[in-house]
Amino acid sequence: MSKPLDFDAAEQLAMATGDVEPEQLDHDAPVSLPPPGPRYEAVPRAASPAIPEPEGELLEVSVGPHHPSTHGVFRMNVVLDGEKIVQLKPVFGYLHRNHEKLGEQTTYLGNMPYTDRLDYFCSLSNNWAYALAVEKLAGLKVPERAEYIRVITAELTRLVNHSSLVGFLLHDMGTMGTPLMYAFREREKILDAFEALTGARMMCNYHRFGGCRVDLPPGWLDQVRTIVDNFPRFIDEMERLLSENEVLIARTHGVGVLPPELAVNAGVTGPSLRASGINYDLRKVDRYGIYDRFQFRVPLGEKGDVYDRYMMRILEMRESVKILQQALRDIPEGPVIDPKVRLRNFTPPVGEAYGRIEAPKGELGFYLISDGSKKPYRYRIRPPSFINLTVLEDMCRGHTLADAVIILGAVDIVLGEVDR
Amino acid sequence: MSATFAILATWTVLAALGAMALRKPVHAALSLVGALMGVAFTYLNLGAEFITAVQVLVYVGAVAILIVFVLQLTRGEGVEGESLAVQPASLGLGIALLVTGGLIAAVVFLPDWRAAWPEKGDVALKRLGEVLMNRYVVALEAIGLLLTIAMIGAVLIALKRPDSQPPES
Amino acid sequence: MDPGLQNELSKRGIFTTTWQELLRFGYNWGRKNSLWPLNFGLACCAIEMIAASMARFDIARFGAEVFRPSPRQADLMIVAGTVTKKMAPLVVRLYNQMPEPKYVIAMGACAISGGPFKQGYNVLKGIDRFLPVDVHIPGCPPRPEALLHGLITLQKLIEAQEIHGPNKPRHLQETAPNEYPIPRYGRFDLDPPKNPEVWPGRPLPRGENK
Amino acid sequence: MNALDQLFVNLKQAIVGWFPGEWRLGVSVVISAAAIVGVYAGLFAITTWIERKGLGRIQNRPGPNRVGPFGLLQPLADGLKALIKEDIIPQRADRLVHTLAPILAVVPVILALAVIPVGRNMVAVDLQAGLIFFFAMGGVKEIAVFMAGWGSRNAYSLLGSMRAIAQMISYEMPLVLSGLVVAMAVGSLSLVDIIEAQAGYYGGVLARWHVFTPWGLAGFLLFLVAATAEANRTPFDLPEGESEIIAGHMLEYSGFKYALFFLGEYMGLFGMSGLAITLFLGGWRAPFSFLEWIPSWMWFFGKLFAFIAFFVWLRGTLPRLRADQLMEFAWKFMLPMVLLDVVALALWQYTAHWSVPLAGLWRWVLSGGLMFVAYLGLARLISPRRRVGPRTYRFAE
Repeated sequence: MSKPLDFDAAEQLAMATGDVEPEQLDHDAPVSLPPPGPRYEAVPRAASPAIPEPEGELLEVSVGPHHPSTHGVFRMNVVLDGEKIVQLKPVFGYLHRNHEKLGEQTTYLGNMPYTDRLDYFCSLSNNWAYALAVEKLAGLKVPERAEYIRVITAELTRLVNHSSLVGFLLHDMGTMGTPLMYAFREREKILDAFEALTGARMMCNYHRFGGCRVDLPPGWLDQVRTIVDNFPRFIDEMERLLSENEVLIARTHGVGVLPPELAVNAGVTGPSLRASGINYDLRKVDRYGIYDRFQFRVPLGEKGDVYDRYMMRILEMRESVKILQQALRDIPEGPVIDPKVRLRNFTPPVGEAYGRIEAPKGELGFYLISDGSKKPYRYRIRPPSFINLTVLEDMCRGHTLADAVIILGAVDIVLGEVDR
Repeated sequence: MSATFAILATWTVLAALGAMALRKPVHAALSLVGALMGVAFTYLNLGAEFITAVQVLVYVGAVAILIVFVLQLTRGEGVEGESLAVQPASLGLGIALLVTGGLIAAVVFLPDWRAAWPEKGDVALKRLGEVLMNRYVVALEAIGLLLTIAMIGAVLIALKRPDSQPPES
Repeated sequence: MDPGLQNELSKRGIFTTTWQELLRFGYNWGRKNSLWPLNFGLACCAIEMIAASMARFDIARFGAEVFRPSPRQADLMIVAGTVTKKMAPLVVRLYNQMPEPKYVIAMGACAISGGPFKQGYNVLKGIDRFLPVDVHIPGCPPRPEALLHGLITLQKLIEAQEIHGPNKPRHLQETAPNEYPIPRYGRFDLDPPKNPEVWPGRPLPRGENK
Repeated sequence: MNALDQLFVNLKQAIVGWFPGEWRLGVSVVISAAAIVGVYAGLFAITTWIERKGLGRIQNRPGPNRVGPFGLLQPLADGLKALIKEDIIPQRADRLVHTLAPILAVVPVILALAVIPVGRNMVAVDLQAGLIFFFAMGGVKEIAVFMAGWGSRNAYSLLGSMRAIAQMISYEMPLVLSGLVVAMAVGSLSLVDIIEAQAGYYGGVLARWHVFTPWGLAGFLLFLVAATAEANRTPFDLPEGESEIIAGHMLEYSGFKYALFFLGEYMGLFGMSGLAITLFLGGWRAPFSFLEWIPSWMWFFGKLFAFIAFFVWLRGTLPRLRADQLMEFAWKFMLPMVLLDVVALALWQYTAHWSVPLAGLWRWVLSGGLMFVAYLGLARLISPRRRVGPRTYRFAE
């Protein structure tokens, strides 16, 4: 897909943008089917089931956009029967920042800082996904050392995201912020490393097409090694505090069950999908970057409830630590960026590309169409938060409002990515 | 009759009137709470601490809350804004006069109603317990049984029948 | 007391004060040391706001860790993040729901001016078009230290406020409004696009003045 | 020693003595009332400071430290601010009910605090039915919560107040019953008598507190759980569950009215702690005979601070339960346990005059064993972990 095809740019563009007449397409051409694997019956989703006859009076509550546990500006219009949810309608767009439209007005390099602000917990993962898409588009090679740096930064980002998520989830359950404080203690350590590397705590803007912006500062690897070596102790601490906690178990077991069929049909990805027991991790499926060089396992849940989603995060953090240790051991010397890449006036050839990575929240993809100019003709993001959120009503129906809050918390959304 | 009693009596009567006359059901219920509290403090004024505490615990803590709950669960339709007074006013007045007259008659024609005025602080709690547990134990148990049956009945009425459940979608 | 005499006395080590001065001190001291923020985050900056309340930066030292989720109990609105045109009326409404005295901190480039998303059709170009902002904190996002600095700046502002005379703060002036009109969703933009009382509309360098 | 112990009693008598005879009763009442309001309001200020500092300790941070030494003046600043704040009554709210609610949330709690003895001869009112009076005042608080929720005309307020009332009614049952277990053992409802019944020492050293008996220990633990729920503390703080229903019935209150609710809440906490101390921990009595030289009121307030620290610790560590789990716990675990505690007490009293060898041990086995077995059985029934079993996770290579 990334290679320019052999018909001319205008026709290709027309096809890609859907401006082509339907009869021009060849319907008889053989279609390449995806390789056989586990198949799931398509389950028709009842769009809005009729509200059952209530026992008492229905109460309509608007949760958000300003509410302590909607993780930003997100609204759920909830219809309650007593405390039970009979209907839940999400309302988006309170943080719609015209990301994709701005992306089409800006140069390829100029878009990189915008991707930081997409999922503002994981700016480095977003950078990588975007860089991957552009590299596919332009056919660029990434030096060995840069690949290692990318893996290290992405896995550190995963640690930041997952530990903060566990903290926020427990905060939604009402722990007065103690686990959140512990998570942010670790986050600060990792952010210090990011700051030393990129100059910014949150909005790193570090990856470039064909490599990374600058080489590692002296002593950085040792700093990261210390963080990574101490991280399992933090996970143990969290687990001792939480995993066996009676109240946590009572609150999360059997709450917000996501059946695997529904998860697949709705396009859910990331830890939420794996909590439902489906083995799908882009690091294993695509083996993008250099992930095929590392030994790590993909944890899978059995019930698909909130507790499994919580445990997925904990277990994935342990696997990330393993990847980090291997990467920190093997990282070679060398250049960090392809010297032939001209970032300033970057002009990819005509074509289209879809680059995707396993972001902490799921499959994060960038779809780019180039018309040969300095700006992308079409710039589209596949946001994992948004797509994982589509099953919210199915998970919440029948539970109480208090459950909806933690189900939403365990989906792990960031509104910058949902609304874009 | 002391000044305290006068204040308490006025308070109780006014609150009771409010319970009847106020338009909003919740206001009426809260006014009833006020009347019950007034009665409770009258007991306290008479030195009957235990009866005071039980009056508050049972009537304010339980009965009033129950009324409030019922009002909340059946909120709306047709109750809001209507007076709770008995509709043919003459009937209500008649009942009220009958009850008041009966009470006055009972008090006045009691052989030694002056002697029945309780002395302050004379209500020994132990004595109350002994009387309840010896002389009136059968009556007490009977009331307990009755209340239990009533509660079971209420639970049975409130219990959702399996066939009336809405079909799972 | 005559300010000249007061000054003269203080030079000799005699400090004088008046009841009014004491009242002013107490009034401002209570307000400044108990700034409870509204638990309210809009976008990226909210994460740094949370980070400021976490262990390393600990906004609690200034008595400001009581993040109240209800606007009725909050004193300080930290507008942390991009205000979109869909969200702006709600931000103004939340401000209106807060009881006086109330303060606004605009945290981050987006809340000040729209920041990197300024060209977007759905992004409000600064919350000070609708609300009287006390402290602006630049940055994208500002570091938690910057937020703490902003908080201290606000405390200093409060400390210096008079409670009598013409320089009274807004909430003590009888004519000043404590509620601002909530914009509606218009056909192309918010209606009105700005509140002339807080945004007088100075001409901007490039002639853009919307 | 005795002078220090009776310092406040003598002080009050001296002040009362200055007044002419017919005034004395009135002055005495005023002094007692002022002392209760003053002391507990001061304690409220210190408690908010302890809470904020304690949470800070748990969470690796300093907590308030800018105003006064160690941030001690922080409650003063908060109080000043609350006084200054504008008082908002929502347009659609019921003005009268909305305004009365915070007052009604505080007054009964203060009345309830009046019956708790804080030292030797230091009790404002020694009611014959003090225990029942305390619980009755707790019942009035429910009305205040309802008035706050209903008067604010807000869906969240109403939800919060309904939750709060349901929770308080459910936990009042075990609370009252575990209190009555003590009343049964002592044979009096007066709190002064209950403390009197805990006089003396086992072997001349260990105090004869109720908590050192099997039924008393069980009763104390049950009372503690029910009191936590009644005082709306974590893990039972659903009525104001911030992440779900924002601030519950207090949602629409600003400024001083909100501060009053807060005051009521904390005073309720003191009341519950004070009652637990009185019923099970010997009130103002020393735990060991050799510590008797410490004044009695110091013992009471020392124990009270220990309770406050315990509640802060709970708040810093536990998540909150869900409403239906809360109810389930109240009705399926607490209530049967409390009823069994009555039986355990009966066994203990019935065997009081046994003359078998090792009678003390056998009494413990009989009475304590009953509670322990019941605990094991009921806990198995109610525990979520036992119900679902352990989880195993697969790993894909």
